[in-house]
Amino acid sequence: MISVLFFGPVAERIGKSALQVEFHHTMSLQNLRDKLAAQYPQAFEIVCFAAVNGEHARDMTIALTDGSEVAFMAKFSGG
Amino acid sequence: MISVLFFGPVAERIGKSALQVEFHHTMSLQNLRDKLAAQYPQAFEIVCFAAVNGEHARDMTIALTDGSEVAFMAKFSGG
Amino acid sequence: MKAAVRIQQEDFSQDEEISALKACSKRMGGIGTFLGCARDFSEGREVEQISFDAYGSMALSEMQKLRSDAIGKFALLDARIVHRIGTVSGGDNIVFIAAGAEHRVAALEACRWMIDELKQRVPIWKKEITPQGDAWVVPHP
Amino acid sequence: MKAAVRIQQEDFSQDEEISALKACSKRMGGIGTFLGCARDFSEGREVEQISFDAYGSMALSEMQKLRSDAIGKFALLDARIVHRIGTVSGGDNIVFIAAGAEHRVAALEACRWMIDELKQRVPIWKKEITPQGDAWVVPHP
Repeated sequence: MISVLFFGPVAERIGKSALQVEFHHTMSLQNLRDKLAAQYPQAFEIVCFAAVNGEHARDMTIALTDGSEVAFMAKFSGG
Repeated sequence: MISVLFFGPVAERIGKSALQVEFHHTMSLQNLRDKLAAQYPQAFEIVCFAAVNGEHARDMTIALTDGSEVAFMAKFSGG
Repeated sequence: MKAAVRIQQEDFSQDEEISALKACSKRMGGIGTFLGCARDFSEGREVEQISFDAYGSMALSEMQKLRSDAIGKFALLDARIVHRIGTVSGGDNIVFIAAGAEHRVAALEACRWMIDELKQRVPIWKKEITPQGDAWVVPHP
Repeated sequence: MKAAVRIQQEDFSQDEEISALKACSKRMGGIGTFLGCARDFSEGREVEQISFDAYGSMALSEMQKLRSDAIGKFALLDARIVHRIGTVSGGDNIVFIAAGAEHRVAALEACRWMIDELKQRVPIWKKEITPQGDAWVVPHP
């Protein structure tokens, strides 16, 4: 399974702060994003960044591994 | 009389922190500086700024008035 | 002594943070700080409170990296970053950044760089609570 | 409340200064500060203490002008400047500058500008007291 986390404005649009997605072999970050964006288009309108296991992920083609923690995040507004 | 003030490194070289100089009609700041520089050449080597009555004086040609307070100062090193 | 990088609900004391920063070295000639506070008015609307959501573990590790990066980039003697979460009111402290260096230029430039980078890198979001309703803040580009 | 611009022998509290600064407005979103400290080492020599001489009345009025100039130039909500005189030891506070604005850029730029200008404009001189003797500091151009 992949744990998907949402925060702030994205969590609000999705209506929850976490989801479990079944892991598929050869699943990339982009595949996961596409799947969720189709399900929650309104939330993904404001997604700007992704993180895998707590690290910024700039390359959307990276392969995910089973048990990964992935976050799709809106533009930060801390500070 | 003109009160002349010295501070920090200038006062140390002159050996005192204040002097009284007799006021002369048409005495400019430059006249006063020249007179004191002749008397205390070593101290005036490091004089960079002058102030009249507590205000920076950039124009050395200004006329002094009796009772003025004049300071001849080294480069500042506060802060 | 408290950690140099923290995310916490409670307020902080600048005197305490600065004395912790100074503890590392007596060669520190300049300390630049930035304190971000909650404004009671934003883009024409009255703001009663600000609440925060954060990806806590990632935010903390990004702040730790940011501190190390700043120490390396500006040859700082030390640096500290504290960010509050939870809910704060107008005038309350939100974020504190301190950079200590031998000379002032490095300290002030590092401080400016750290707050700019923090806003880019650290996964924290603020929501303004106003009499007209709540709204997540959309940062200007 | 203490005056916004002061020259004093005693140390100051940043928490006190910041809360005085914030008292003027809840629209203050950013506060930049600079704290200058006595280094125990300078240009290869150990420094035991630093003592100050000042043209007190002029220094105070120049610092007051500097504060007003900064408030005007950077549209600050408030600013404070405190400079210590007398004799301080390594690690001790010397000067504190704080600039509060609606947004961070103005606050940080004003803070930088004020400390740079203070060094140019304000008649204060420091002498380093070292084991090899005392020496007035000659500022670099």
